[in-house]
Amino acid sequence: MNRLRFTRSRQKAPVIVGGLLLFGLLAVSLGTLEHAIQWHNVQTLTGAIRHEPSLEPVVPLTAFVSGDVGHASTVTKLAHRATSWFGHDDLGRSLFYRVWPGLLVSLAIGLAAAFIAAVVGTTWGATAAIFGGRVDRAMMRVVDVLYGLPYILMVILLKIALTEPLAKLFGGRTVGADLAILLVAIGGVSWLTMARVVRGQVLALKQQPYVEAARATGASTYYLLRHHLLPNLVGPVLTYATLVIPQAILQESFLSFLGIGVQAPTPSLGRLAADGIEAVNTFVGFWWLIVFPCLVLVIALVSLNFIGDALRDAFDPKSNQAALLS
Amino acid sequence: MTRMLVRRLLAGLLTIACIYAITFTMVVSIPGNPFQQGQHRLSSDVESALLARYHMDNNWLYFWEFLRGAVRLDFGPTFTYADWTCNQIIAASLPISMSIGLAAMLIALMVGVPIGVTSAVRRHSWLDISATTLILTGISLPTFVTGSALLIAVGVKLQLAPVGGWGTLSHLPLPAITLSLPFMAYIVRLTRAGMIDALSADFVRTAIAKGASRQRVIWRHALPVALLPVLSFLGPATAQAVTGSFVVEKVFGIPGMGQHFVNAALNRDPGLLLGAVLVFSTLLVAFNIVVDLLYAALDPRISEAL
Amino acid sequence: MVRTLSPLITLLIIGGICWVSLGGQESPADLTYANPQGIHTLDPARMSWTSDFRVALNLWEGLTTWNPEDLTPTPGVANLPPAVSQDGLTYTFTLRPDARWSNGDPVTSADFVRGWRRGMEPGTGMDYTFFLTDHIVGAASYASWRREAVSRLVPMSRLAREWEIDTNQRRLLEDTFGTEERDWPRTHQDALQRHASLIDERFNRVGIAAPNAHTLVVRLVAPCPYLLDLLAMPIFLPIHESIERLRSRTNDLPITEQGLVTYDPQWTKPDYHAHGYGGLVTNGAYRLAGWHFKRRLRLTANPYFHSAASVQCQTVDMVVHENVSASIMAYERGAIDFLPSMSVPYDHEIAKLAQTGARPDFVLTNVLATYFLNFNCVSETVGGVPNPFLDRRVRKAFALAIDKAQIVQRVLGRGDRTAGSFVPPGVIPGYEPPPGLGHDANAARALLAEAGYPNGEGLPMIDLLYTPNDSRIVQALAHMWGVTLGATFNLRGKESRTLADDKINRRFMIARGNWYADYNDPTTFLNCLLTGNGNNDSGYANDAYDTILAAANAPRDTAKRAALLRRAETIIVEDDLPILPILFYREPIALSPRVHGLFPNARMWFPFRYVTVTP
Amino acid sequence: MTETATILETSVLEIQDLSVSFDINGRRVPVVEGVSLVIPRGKTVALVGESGCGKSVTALSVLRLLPEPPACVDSGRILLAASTASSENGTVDLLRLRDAALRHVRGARVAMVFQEPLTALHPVMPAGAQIVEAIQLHENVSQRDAKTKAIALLDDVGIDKPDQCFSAYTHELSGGMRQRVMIAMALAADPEVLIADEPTTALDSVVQAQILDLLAKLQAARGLGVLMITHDLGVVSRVADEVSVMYAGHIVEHATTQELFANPQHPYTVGLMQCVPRITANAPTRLTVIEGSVPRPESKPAGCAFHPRCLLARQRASEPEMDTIALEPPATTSVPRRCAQAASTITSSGTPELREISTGHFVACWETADAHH
Repeated sequence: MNRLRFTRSRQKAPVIVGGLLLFGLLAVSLGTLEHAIQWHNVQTLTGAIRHEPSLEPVVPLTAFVSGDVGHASTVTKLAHRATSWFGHDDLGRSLFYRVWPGLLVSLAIGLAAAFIAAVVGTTWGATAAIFGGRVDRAMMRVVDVLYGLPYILMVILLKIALTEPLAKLFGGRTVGADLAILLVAIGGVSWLTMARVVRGQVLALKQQPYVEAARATGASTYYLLRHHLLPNLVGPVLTYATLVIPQAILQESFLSFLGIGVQAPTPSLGRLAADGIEAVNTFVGFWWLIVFPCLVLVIALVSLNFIGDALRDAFDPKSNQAALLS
Repeated sequence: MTRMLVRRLLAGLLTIACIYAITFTMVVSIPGNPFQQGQHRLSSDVESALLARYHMDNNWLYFWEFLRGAVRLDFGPTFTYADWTCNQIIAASLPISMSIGLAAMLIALMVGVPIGVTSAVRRHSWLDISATTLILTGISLPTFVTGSALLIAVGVKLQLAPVGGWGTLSHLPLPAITLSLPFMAYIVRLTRAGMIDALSADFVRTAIAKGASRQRVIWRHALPVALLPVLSFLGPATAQAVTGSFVVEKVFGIPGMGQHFVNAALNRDPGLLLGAVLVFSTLLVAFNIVVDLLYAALDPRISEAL
Repeated sequence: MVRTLSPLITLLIIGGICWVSLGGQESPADLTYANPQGIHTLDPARMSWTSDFRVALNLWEGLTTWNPEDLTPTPGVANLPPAVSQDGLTYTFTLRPDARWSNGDPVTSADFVRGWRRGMEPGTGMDYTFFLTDHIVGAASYASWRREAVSRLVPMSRLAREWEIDTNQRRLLEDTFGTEERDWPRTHQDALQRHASLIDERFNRVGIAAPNAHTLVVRLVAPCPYLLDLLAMPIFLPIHESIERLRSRTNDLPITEQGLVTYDPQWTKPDYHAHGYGGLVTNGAYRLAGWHFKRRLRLTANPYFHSAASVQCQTVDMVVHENVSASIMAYERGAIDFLPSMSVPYDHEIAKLAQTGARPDFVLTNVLATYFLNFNCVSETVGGVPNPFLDRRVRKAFALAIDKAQIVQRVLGRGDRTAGSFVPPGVIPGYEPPPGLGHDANAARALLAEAGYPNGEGLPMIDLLYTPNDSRIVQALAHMWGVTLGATFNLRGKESRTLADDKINRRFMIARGNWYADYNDPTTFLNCLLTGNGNNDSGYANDAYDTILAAANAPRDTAKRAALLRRAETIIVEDDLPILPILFYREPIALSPRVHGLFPNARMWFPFRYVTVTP
Repeated sequence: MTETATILETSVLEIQDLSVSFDINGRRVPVVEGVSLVIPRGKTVALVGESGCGKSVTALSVLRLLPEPPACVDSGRILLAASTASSENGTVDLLRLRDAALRHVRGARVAMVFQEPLTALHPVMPAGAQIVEAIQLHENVSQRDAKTKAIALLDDVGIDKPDQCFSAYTHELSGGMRQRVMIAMALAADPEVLIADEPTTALDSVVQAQILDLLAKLQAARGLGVLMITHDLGVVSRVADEVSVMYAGHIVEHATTQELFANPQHPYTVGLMQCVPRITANAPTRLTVIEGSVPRPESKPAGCAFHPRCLLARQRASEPEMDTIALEPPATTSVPRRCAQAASTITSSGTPELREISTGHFVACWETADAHH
């Protein structure tokens, strides 16, 4: 009896831990967002280069609060203290107030990529599977071909090719265009796996007796889609979409490493990690520049993966089978 | 079997052709041109003469000329490294990437499979959870972070390996380990899932009923079946690994193939770019066929169906 | 099955690794230095990167060369001083008789003519062709005649292939061959023939002559006080005659279908043997012993070099480390003796170590180079938005608004010098640039208000173009401008290639730029801002400025010349501000204490022939 | 069938009071309760029941092949008689053996033949290799000798071209061949007991007959004790010496085959027998079927697990004088006819015990047990 509960709690533990961690990170990000923006706006570059983390703020409160410092609220004072917790970067900016918005930007990129992947991948995969035959073969050949394109090259080429048209679309000059390119580039290559998964799923569903029965009774394709296929696709699509998020976040970090990721001064975890790794050297340990962004990155990604894996386990009855050897 | 091989080869050629066409279209449609190299500028007259010399003044002609060369394994000149031909560059960098990539895949398999098996056998045990968490942490860190960490820890602090560059076997382990991590994580996942499936299969019960030991059941009976999905992952993954990773190469300063995918695009060097892409897609198709063959060899059920 | 296959796979892997490792481990060189990029080219006519120059100038020797300590011109293949005519326009160089190629052939004046002629050839000569065409009589017209010719021959080749030619091309053909299409050469071959027969004849009009094997006569268009300095540049290097074996021909014509004179680009390889080519032959202190793509390049002492006896350092390796951080670590471990570049994001820490004396092997060198911003001075609108920088008051306001000391000390902190002027002060003898504008926030605000943008109201969002390397400076600048002037920015970080593209098409309001001096004279900087100059990214056009610079060429009195140049530069940095100089680079280099005789200098020019390495 | 019958003189395997439960959604659900079986040397005992009644679980428990968790053997003993061949082992309780010792029993002394040979045989290992493995696991013989023996075994089980079959893969064989390979594999190490878990379910009737004949032949030739798990009374009548009928985790009736077919006592047995179509019937009549299905272990009805489906119980319930019948117990027993009573009473009355109603004939039923005494 005991043993059983133990097993089950361990099965659930990653999901709970992952969910809680992610929730916590999000809460901190959103909670500090206001201060982060404020800090970004008033940030004066007066701080010397790269402060180590400390519990005491290295910049005067006046830099943080315009007006009478004496009347600053406790929250403001706490927010001001927090500026030094993660240290400062090469422009004297508080890493604390860059990591948290960075997480939000990264998550937004991940979510958007997952959304693109889910929409495009599901449509593509389901269409191929439903029509079958030649359409299926042609559509899947397209996926094969796209798989055959070196990923990083595609992102770079897409980014170079799309910069001008998209910049025009966004009225010439906004950060929006850059982000949009990034999303199109990352999302544009993330949907392939999704398309394959969905196609496989639909093909399997098509052969289910109840679907065949419904078809035999003359149900329309739309009906089948609405009542049989889509509800059954939610699980796998959700699962893979969850797993696309961490991938997209990592991909953005590689692009940042190449210098073509999110544009400065917008922070993203990948950008911060890439900036941090550039500062790694054998003379002075700027450890905080790499440790804090990576820590948040790892926690966020591990949580997302935990959740994704758990979802997959949950939607895949096979993986719950008992093993003979244990 | 032969029919299958022929069919695969034809499909592969078609895929390569499509990849070539797509890449070509993208390459000629991005702004910038290969003859703007230094700070100073080329006169437009000379530029058009040069474009004409390399058949780049007409996209159609260039498309066919390059393809004609490529079929004869001649990828033509490169403009970023004027003293070299694309062939020389690929010949110089591909073996380096290949050895790192193969070593990485070997490491990924040799470490990933046992971890995957162990965590499947001891599912939901602390061993499983900690292995999963460790692997997840490993892949949650971007490669440039893990690579730099290894470089500093092993190369600088412990002085056990040379710091970057290429030349001797001692240059191999660090980049190979770094490159293997993401693949390893995937292999662990696939092996774990495959083992969980296999361990609950009837034939495993049969093996136990025969009196096979636990180790024998796991490694001889369940694993060969569980590894089949890993095998199909290995095809594209190996192709990817052996054509190099820009990030790993940059971190360790390795003159491999991966950089060309990035640099050739940034330098608008169409010959090198198309050459690199063709090499990649050919390897991809080749490895996929090899995997298909291996699959057929390992799983008689498939060879029947082919 | 698995068991039978796995050894096979393993064998394959091991085989692959061996295959690579066979790529030859050579014995360590006397001196090893690291370069973040590989060599772009070893063709002296094409090169434009300092790292390529460094190798080329160790492999070849020009008429002159530089003293590594003070960069003054010293005798190379030619004896100094040359015979100069009264008007300062004709130079007669006598070559030293003991100058030898690395295969033992004597170096002749014809080798120089060959080298210089290559430098003028369209498609062969690249970035530095203007050194030849700007100074040598007839060179400019020869080069432009050749350029136009290829632009005419290209449409001919298109006609031969029955492709459409556009109006522009038609006009070109009409200009050359007459308006009647039937007067045009019948075939492409015809056209090439007509052109090829003219080439040698036209080249004879260029002011380069080799009356005998040891004499070279150069005629200049205008007096050039810095000619001897210039002649050490790679574009003026001699080329050995064996290169002719690798010249591509169309039938019997010495030119290609496009009218180009091209050589097999492989000629710079030491081990290239097509068409009986013996591999690269050079005349410098070193010869090229091996070149592994992006891995290493080995130089060994040239036994035929005239001063071979004095060369101590017999082998030099240049290893490629794309990752500068990794090369610094390798230096720390002793695998590398010399790092000419240490540009890393933590270079201020290195600078600090150098300044405090904690690391005497880290040397800070003032480089003859300026980092600046280009203001777009020509486009009415940028991306559909009116360009405020057409108004020089706005440019000046932006210049006054920033505190360069902050940037240099706080943001970069690697000990660069703030730049008031375009030309770095104190490096070029006899020239002191104007001080330029300082930091005056109030004046800046007043000027901006005067220009119609009080407190930045009405300023559009400013399009700022930079490369990822500049992101720190650019973010700090944007911040300062935001605070002082109320300007808002759209920071567009671009990889350098698209950045160049955007600059050419003037898709920017402010764009980063930098300039490394080519020779020791202010004109190397100031010429960039001449109307229509290829490096004039801001599109600045000012007749007064052009006139002053032209006038500055005439006087032989250096003081008078300096005054004129200073007047011109004052226009740039105090009145018109087409560019905003930010800082003069100071670069740290790392030089192992084992190495002697390598002198950090403003041109990053390192001749290895003077180096001794204590083991 | 009492606890003292552990002499194992005539029997080779005894299952005593075996209880197995499963963890289902955190609840421990008994699947097999107090099952006892004796397999006499050289005899075939059939265990009959519908799907899900626990007979496979019983069979798998013998060699401890149940996945633990979720399965858990709560109590009982599985005694294996001292080996006739080697006298060094005395009687062993398989449930208390360590893994290593158990391995020497599995395959070597007790072998199993499974239901679905397609999935039970290894998919990517040739048939011969699987048999060779089974031989080499227990006998120290060379690869070549093992191969010779394997081919001989394949020949024994009636495969036409044993050489070809040796190198064939599972999917290349027909259903009957697969089952023959399976049997050959089970016999590879000369076991004393063969547990055949529905060996013929997946086969068509001709092949089924062949396999059953083969099993019977082999059993006779080798003196095997066979535990035959099946749901098919036809199979039982064909091969079994004794039969145990199982329902919802309990043995509800046990008798010799003859006795059982001649005189089925438990209403469930009766029901099972009526389900078998008889070709002799002149006119096609409706088969009598047992309504409903085996209760899921987690929702087993209280009392006699069979009562909701029991015709007898239903008949009684429909009789108006039900109460009186219930209140007139036969002389020899004081047990009331609870299954005919109201549900509330049933739940409190517990499960009926196996009772010997005639020599070697045991029944667990409130009704029939009484009726016979």
